[in-house]
Amino acid sequence: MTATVPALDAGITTMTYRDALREAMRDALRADERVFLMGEDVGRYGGCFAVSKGLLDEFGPERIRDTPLSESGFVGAGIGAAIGGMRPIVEIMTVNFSLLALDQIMNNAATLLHMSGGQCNVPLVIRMTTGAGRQLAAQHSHSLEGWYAHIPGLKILAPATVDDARGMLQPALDDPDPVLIFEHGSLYGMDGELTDSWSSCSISGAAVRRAGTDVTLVTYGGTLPKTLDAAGVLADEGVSAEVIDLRSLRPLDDRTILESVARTHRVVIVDEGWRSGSLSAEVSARIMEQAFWELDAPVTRVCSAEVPMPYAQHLEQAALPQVDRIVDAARDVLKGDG
Amino acid sequence: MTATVPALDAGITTMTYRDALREAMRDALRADERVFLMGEDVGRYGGCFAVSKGLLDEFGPERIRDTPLSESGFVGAGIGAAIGGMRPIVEIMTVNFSLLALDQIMNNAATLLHMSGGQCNVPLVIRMTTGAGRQLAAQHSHSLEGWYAHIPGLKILAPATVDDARGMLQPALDDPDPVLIFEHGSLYGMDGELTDSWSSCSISGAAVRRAGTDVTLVTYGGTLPKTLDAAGVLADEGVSAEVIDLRSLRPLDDRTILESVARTHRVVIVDEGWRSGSLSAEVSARIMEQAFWELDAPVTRVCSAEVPMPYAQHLEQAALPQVDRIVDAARDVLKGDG
Amino acid sequence: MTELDRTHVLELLTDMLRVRRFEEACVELYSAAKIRGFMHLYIGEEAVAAGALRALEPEDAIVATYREHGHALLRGVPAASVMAEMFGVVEGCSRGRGGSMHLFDAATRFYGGNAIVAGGLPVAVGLALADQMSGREHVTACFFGDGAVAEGEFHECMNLAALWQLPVLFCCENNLYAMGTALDRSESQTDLALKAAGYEMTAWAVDGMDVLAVESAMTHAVDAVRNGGGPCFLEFRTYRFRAHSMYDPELYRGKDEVAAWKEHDPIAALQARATEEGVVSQADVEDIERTIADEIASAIAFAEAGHLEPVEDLTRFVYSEAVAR
Amino acid sequence: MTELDRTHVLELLTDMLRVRRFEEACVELYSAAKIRGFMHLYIGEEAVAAGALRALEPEDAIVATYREHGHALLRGVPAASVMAEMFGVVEGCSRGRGGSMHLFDAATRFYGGNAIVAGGLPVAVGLALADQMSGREHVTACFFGDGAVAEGEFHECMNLAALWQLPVLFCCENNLYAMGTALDRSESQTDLALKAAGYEMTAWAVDGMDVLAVESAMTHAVDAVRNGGGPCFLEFRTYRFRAHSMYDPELYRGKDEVAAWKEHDPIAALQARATEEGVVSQADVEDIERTIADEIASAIAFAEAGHLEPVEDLTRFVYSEAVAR
Ligand SMILES: Cc1ncc(C[n+]2csc(CCOP(=O)(O)OP(=O)(O)O)c2C)c(N)n1
Ligand SMILES: Cc1ncc(C[n+]2csc(CCOP(=O)(O)OP(=O)(O)O)c2C)c(N)n1
Ligand SMILES: [Mg+2]
Ligand SMILES: [Mg+2]
Repeated sequence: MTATVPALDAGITTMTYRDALREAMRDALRADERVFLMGEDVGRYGGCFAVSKGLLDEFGPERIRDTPLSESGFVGAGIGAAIGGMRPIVEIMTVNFSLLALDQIMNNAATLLHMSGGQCNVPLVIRMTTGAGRQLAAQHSHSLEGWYAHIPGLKILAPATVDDARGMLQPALDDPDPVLIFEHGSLYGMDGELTDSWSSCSISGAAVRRAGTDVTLVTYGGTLPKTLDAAGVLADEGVSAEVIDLRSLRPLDDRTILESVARTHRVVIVDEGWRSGSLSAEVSARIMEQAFWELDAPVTRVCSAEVPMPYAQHLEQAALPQVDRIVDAARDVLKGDG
Repeated sequence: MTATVPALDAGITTMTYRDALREAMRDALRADERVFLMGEDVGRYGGCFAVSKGLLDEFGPERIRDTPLSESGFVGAGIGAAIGGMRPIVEIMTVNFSLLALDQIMNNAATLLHMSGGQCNVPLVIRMTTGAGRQLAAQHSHSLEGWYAHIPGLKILAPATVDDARGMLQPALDDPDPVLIFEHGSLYGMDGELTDSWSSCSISGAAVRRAGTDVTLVTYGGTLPKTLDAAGVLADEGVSAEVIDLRSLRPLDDRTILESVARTHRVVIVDEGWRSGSLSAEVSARIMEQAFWELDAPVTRVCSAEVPMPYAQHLEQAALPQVDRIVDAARDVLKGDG
Repeated sequence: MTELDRTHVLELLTDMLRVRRFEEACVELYSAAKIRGFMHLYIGEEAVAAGALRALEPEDAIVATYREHGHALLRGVPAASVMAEMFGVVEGCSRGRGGSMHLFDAATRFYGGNAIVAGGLPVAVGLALADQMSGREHVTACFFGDGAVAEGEFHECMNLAALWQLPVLFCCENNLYAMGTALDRSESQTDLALKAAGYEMTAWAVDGMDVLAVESAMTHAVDAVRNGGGPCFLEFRTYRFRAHSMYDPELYRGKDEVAAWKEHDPIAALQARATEEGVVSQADVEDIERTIADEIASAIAFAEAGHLEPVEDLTRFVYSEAVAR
Repeated sequence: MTELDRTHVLELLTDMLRVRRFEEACVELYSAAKIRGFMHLYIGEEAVAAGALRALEPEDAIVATYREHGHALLRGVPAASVMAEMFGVVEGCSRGRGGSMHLFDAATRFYGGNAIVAGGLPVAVGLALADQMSGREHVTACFFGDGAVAEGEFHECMNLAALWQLPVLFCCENNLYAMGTALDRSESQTDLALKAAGYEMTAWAVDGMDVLAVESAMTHAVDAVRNGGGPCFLEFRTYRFRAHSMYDPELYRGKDEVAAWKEHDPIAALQARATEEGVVSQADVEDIERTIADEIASAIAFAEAGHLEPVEDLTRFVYSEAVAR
């Protein structure tokens, strides 16, 4: 179920990740009147990160609905509205504030279908910004998508390209169950090519963003650009690194990972989450379980330091995964035959 | 830093896990007037699981403080009271409701010390019941201690014996930083020996609960009894299984695990959490990173099925780790030389 | 006091007695370990569900708590499938996956069965939002206890409902205790209707032990909400005769207090008044009891004959089956 | 209106001008990328912190939000260490780990600097609980905005404080907007003092643009709280002259509205009245401005000369250093 990598001959337009997200919402709002966007400052303010800018004028305050600061209340309202037949897109300003709505997400959105014996599915989409890197300090820099990927009943997406930012929303809305979309704050301004393939976007598979034969670099979201840069640096050293973008954090696409391991026999996982208990641990454990005998070296991880994110730029950058650390890790697994 | 296993000649008394927890609180309340217990129904009701039963009579409603149903409010109040010089023990009735207080735990308790540049430590102890097995269904059966073990700034304990139930509270209260104690609901009624060693209880290390040479079974909390039973079954088959009780989920005691792996070269991790993204993944990833070349077979995991816990007894039991599944997993890793 | 109508009284008595006898049977079945987990009895509070649900239309929605046996039965969920649910068999209204705390029936828009205190309120607000945005004149009735009022979610939902003028009816079952915590140890403002009015919504308190008072208050409120008057809040003052759950030693209240409230048993009260006014006879009640006894007996038989869901189906309904996993 | 006292006026003017000029300097430093991250300006709201903090004693505690430069400065945190903090150097009041949103100073019991809306309220309630249980007659002043009132934590904390009669003073800085969301699109009840009174605590609204009104209201409230009267709630009606943060295009309000409010600039207002009454001269103000300019200049110089914490120390302060890791 590997998602196809854009065909090179596909028609090309360039836009930012932010604009791609907005266009996706515009299409969905035009196509289905059950769809509406609800969240803090999505309307008159134009969206905390300007993602929904302009939508209020086109769709009005009913469908581009500003909410009070009541994360648990309006996320739960999105759940109820979904059960009531709507197709809500709930925006939580950032993952940091999603903790206030976690009870609703875990105990209602993810649970109602099973608890009701299959009667109450929740066709809800929740979008939120995640990640660090902009000196927003300890309360505004979390990467908790790995936590959400632990919850049965949810599907977790992490668009890392303009195509995925443009394409993932519609299949997420078409899904009968709750889908959470994590947008890394450092990607909004990223310019990228929009290929024709976005419209056939799959939300169930990982993507090989760069083919390689010597080592597999597994990542997702905000660390994809850094990982691709690292692959470039390695290429200059004659090392052929394959880069896998998980895209879907739940379910995880084991097959794409295992096929790559069968090619390279060496793996580095890059994850902006705090190392202990991050998604990278699950990926490592699955490779252990399903490809142990394929490995020529232990799987290693490049994650964030286990510290509340400091404000000072040099400390924050030191805490986050960086190109050089990814390159070093790859070099180590390459000489890691012990 | 392995915690010492009780000496066999130590003076023995028998009590339940529940009584051990209560006696620990009673001692702490008597020894230090800054200590108080706060939570839902800890006083007049006698504690949802009768852990605090009788304490109200001895210490009064100020120090055995019933709170309204306001998890975020009273957990945050515990944080403030700790900064203000008290030594609060906050009881969250169950981990399921702790989601409502997670913002306070993550963004304040775990973060204030670092965010303030070392000025505001939070000497707070939070106790809560965790786990499934009593047919309480999807909203009352979570095992989320692995999530809390992801948070820098917290220490996470999982007492699984009467000694630890009796001994872990005081060192937790003496710790200048927030400590969370997870009590598995199925252990409260467990009778056990209280040895003299409880009073010298360490909260930083794992314990080898049963020595063995063929395979290492790593677990903690509610699955320790099942894992010890599995080791017994294996012994009857001539398999010598070593059982490690993590005791502290953050920080993890890598050394005790690695020393055991060096002896057995085979590992099964038993964790009641949902498999994907559970603590078992982190333990597996660490063994991958630090003991890959020691392994004679891939590390495997026995976890809970990835489903909101069903009410029906046969389905719930099928979802949870069981002795036979642990035994089977051990047998598999033993023939796992591929 | 207006005169009583015979058929009306017989219906109300039947509704309340069905719930009472059903739960009395549940107690025995719990002791016999046929029913497990947490079970919360509504005994003493029957007038609230009986009076309130009569005022709702089939297209209206209901969100309740873990103390919802009565609401489910009176909404029309068959006693057999409720009992089967508590037995954990696949014939149950939630296929045995929910149990006593999670009774669901989408067909009657009965949305549970929610066991996180105040956790159902946001869902109710959302159901009402969907109705409002779709121009449907439905009402969503949300039941919760006095303890829920202290939760942040209560505050957020009251404000959202009032701010957006949503067609939701908040039904607070104030039985004076949240487990062992008395209302005055939980709320600085114990007049809950007054507290609700502070959100700029119509709110008033009703004698929850008087089924007729409940029904008429609810009828007015439902009309107001349905006609676009925005949300409403009703505080039903009632009392739980039994323990909070099957594990509660009841250290927090005196036998005398309980006994005093039992003097106001909603069923006995209505029956007494109706007999006095001569609209209902002892024989009528005996007929009702007999019918109910039969209904419950067959419900138990149905549950006993139920089937356990195959273990292979454990992970069904984690995701919808429409899409391939 | 009572006559103005010269020294008093000079102090108030100095306090407000210190905050105003300090933040004006911050704007330039932000453009120069010396200050990064989120920065929220208090410009226009200075009368609130200036009037309020004067009423507090050194042993009282303060909990503030991410819009707290003024509160920190007026609490006595040196401008130099606040500026150093925003430069991210180790000489900063939070060692450069907190930045603009997380100014801390345990010495003056200034507990931040909290960037989760309403997240500081539970901490304030706990600080007050500790004082109450220890029999200390301290007051905890908790500052937060109008937007925080919609959060569940606000509700839980108001109730806890009133229920337990805690010595906490809730200071709501109502500047009419939560980012781009106007109060009437956030609250069904826009009279926040009235809303607070619903929790059974003394509450009233004050003209937050009049530093003298703020000071006297705060003085009364602090006395009441300190003398065991339980919690108090003050709504300071004020206005933010600048954008919410440095990234806000201000699409949600008109220039005219902002201009109208600037007519009530708290600094200009006090200066005008004081000059009129002849208690303060233009020369006085020039003196003040000169002193402040010097203070800020040396604060910037101090920050510029600051040192980056060694990267090896990245993981310090995750846990206390007393215990071995
Ligand atoms: C958020 C949360 N906290 C605690 C509990 C445990 N609990 C279950 S019922 C209950 C009491 C609720 O009282 P009330 O709302 O008055 O309803 P009642 O049981 O009286 O009908 C508590 C504390 C819970 N289920 N959810
Ligand atoms: C829980 C939470 N939700 C959202 C945000 C993002 N945010 C930061 S400030 C703010 C507006 C707060 O407005 P108000 O409380 O009135 O304070 P003001 O900024 O006006 O001083 C928002 C929505 C946050 N920091 N915390
Ligand atoms: Mg109650
Ligand atoms: Mg504001």
